[in-house]
Amino acid sequence: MSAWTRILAAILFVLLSPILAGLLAGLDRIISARMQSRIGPPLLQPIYDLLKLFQKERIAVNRSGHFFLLGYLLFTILAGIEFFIGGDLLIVIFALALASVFFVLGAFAAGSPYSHIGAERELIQIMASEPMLIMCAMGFYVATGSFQVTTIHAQPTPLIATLPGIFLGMIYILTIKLRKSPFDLSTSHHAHQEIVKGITTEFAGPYLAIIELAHGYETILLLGFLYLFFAPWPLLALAALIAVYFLEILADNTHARLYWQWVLRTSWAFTAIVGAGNLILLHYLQRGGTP
Amino acid sequence: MANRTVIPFGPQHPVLPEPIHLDLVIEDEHVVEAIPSFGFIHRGLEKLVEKKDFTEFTFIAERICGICSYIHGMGYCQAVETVMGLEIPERAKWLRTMWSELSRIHSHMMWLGLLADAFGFENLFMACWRLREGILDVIEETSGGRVIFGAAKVGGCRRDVPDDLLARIPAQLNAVEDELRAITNVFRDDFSVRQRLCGVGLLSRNDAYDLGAVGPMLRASGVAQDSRLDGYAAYDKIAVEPIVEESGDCWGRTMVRIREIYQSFDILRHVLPNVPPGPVDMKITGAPKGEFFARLEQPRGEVIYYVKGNGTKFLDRFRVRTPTFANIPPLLKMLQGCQLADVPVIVLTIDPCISCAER
Amino acid sequence: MNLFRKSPWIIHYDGASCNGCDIEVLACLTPRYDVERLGIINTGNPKHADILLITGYINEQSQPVVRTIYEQMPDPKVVVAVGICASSGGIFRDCYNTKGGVDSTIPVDIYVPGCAARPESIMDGVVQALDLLERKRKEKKTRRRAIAPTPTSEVPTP
Amino acid sequence: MKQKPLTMTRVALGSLLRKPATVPYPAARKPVYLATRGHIAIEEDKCNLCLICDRRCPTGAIAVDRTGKTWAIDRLRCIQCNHCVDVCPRKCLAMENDYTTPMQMKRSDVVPVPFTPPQPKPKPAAAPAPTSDSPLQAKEERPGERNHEPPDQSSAD
Repeated sequence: MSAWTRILAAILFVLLSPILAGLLAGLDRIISARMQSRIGPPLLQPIYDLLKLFQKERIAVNRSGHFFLLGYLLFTILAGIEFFIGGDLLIVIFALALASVFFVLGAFAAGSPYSHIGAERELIQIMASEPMLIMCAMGFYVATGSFQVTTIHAQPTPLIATLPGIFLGMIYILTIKLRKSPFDLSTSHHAHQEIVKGITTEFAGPYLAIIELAHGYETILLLGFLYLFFAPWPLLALAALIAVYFLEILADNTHARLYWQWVLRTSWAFTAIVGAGNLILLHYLQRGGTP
Repeated sequence: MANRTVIPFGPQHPVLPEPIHLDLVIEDEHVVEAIPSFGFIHRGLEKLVEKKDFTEFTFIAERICGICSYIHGMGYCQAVETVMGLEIPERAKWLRTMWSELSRIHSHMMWLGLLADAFGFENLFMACWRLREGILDVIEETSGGRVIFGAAKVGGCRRDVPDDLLARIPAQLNAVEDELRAITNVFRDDFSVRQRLCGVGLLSRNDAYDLGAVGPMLRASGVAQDSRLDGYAAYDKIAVEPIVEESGDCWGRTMVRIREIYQSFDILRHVLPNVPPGPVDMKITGAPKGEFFARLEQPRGEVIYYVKGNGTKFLDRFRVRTPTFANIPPLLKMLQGCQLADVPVIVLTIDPCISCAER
Repeated sequence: MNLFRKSPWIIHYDGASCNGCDIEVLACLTPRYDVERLGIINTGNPKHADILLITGYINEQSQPVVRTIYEQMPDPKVVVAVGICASSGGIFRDCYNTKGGVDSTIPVDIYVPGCAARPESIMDGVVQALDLLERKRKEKKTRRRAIAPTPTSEVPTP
Repeated sequence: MKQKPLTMTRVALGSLLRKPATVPYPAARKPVYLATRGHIAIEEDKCNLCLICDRRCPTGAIAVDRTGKTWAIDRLRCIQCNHCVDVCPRKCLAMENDYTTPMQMKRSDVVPVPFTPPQPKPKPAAAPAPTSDSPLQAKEERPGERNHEPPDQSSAD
């Protein structure tokens, strides 16, 4: 891929992600509603919500909290740009982790007990999901010999053939990242929660919109990660992404929220079994069957 | 995060629509202590007996609580009738039984939905409330209101239900019941639901008895107590078996309520074809003089009405002891040591009806 | 575009009501009525909400709570009193512990009659509230421009 | 009893394939039943201003003015209990099935009653002397009552 197409991809990511993520969330809400025997909102509802939030009054609990939120948005976008420009996968993952940390700091700055508990739970969710993300990068490295997204993208055969376990692990943590049941611990889009709105409790109006926006970028970026598994065959990739997203919605609608201990335990166990197992097996096979 | 944090829970809270305030002292997401404060909904309606005459007070009694509305109205009427020595017509007794069972089904189904909402299972919440609308349709068609029935009256019932309608209801109930099976199976079997309910909020048989728990709370801890066995209204002609579970946890209480829904369906199937013909109300002359305690079984447990008349149109005293009021001491006991995530689930398993408790 | 018409988020507070209207408010969210069609979400968090639905009248204890919730909501906001207790005190207005309807504490924009208010009524009330939201936003904007030529965006807090 | 995962899947997928249970309210509406209690209506031709409904209303929602010849109901006080319909001696009140629409201002629905009292015989309803809540008093307190000033709202900026 030429440098210009890569820059174009990054620009498109920055410009189109909010719309794409909005449409995706709208579709998500319609399908969820249908699973609950309801008609559900219009397709563009998340975009209306976002624009409305920007029109609301700004109520500031704490200025530093908003500074951190801007950091959350900025680093999520930077991670996305690094990814779509074909840069280093490790930098993408670290920028994403930094963004999440900014979000947590923003919630801690607010000083309300709900947002504190929400922030603590968000940290636990980061702990649960981060090993799998790093293992995903390692898997790509073992399979292709490079951390560069361009190299991984240019593979002739789809990586899903060599990295099925990593792919499964990524689906698992995608549920955490999308804040779906059973992992909607720190905050939840629809379902009600014992800690009110958790990590987003204290952010009103435009600041809530920033969170939604950053969440949209993050969603698209994570779907980009999944896309890499099917890179040579775009149509198959699209079908796989749709199937994965549908499964996420189904999981959201068929599970109760679970405890944070359970989330941490199972995601590490799952990561260790499918992720590390896949890596070890792949390593073993590449060495020609000799350990 | 080992230092103690105080989390305010309520009076405005998304998972508990009713205003109760709990200060939860938590340590590592474990609740050390729960300190309740009440009074957000206290109206003082018992005092209104001095301003409204005893027949009109029925409207207020029905509005003690909008969920168990009918049983409140009926219990008040029953207490006044006993004081006045009235024997109400047979048809009225059977209709009262029908409405109180309908309101039990609607209350329990609503509760199942709220419980699902408490543990973040939105689809289950929607499913329960969708089916509940079928019951509300029956209620509306027979009584005229969706939640406030307005059908209780001292001396009988305020409205008659035509026989062809009574004949039509069982089919509607069966349709709801068929769909409900799939939903209650989820509560019984589902992995994530069981994770959230089993072993949570344990209340031993002795604790339940000593702290004065009533209704499904008591029955889920293994005590077979059901005021319907006293045989008020037409319950003396119906065999009611108290539903008992031994586990004493949130799951046990859920199972008690689910089995009670099906039991109510069975009772209704027995009641509806057997409603005898005749008048539904009688003329009341005079005024109540004397006092009486009426005990009834609400969806939430045993409720007690105390009425004292002085021979005038205005009662001297009226008191209600509601099941939620009785269930709050066990609730505080259960909350100690639970996880923060369990608080809404445990609070909901007593089926709190704060407007009942605070009148 | 009138965005407030498209995406009103509600918060529900149960004043001292009999629960009849509360469960009808909740019934609005459920499949039979499904207000999410109109973009309505029950947020449960005053800071995210545009419309405050109050059922039941106000007593001494709940008055500060209602006031706090109202003040925590960012502008523009609309208050809908659901049911006759919230509108006028209803059947309990003679009780010793009532302070009257919701308008005794905070300004009410829409009154929804009914005991208990039917879900259709509540939806009508919310739909009426939507137009008010947009009007209030415009009023707010012009007022702000009249006070200060340079729009100040943030409320300073210590 | 065994725990099973994903027991809700069948219900969720089933609902996805079925038609939604929603009645899209402003476009379509659920049918009302014969018994549904909606709002009180009056056939003013039949009314003889006997005041019984005024006195028996549990919330004092009905105000009957004999001198001004009007029958008024405050919809924001009416609890649809049907009591006035039950007690009305001339059966001129009725419970209609549709509910009252929400309103932005408090108001009473006032209905003029074209009733001319027959001269020779005294009206039966006027016989019991009202004690504390005479119609006149009730009418006077209506406009100003409970009409609290909204508290001064200090806007956030």
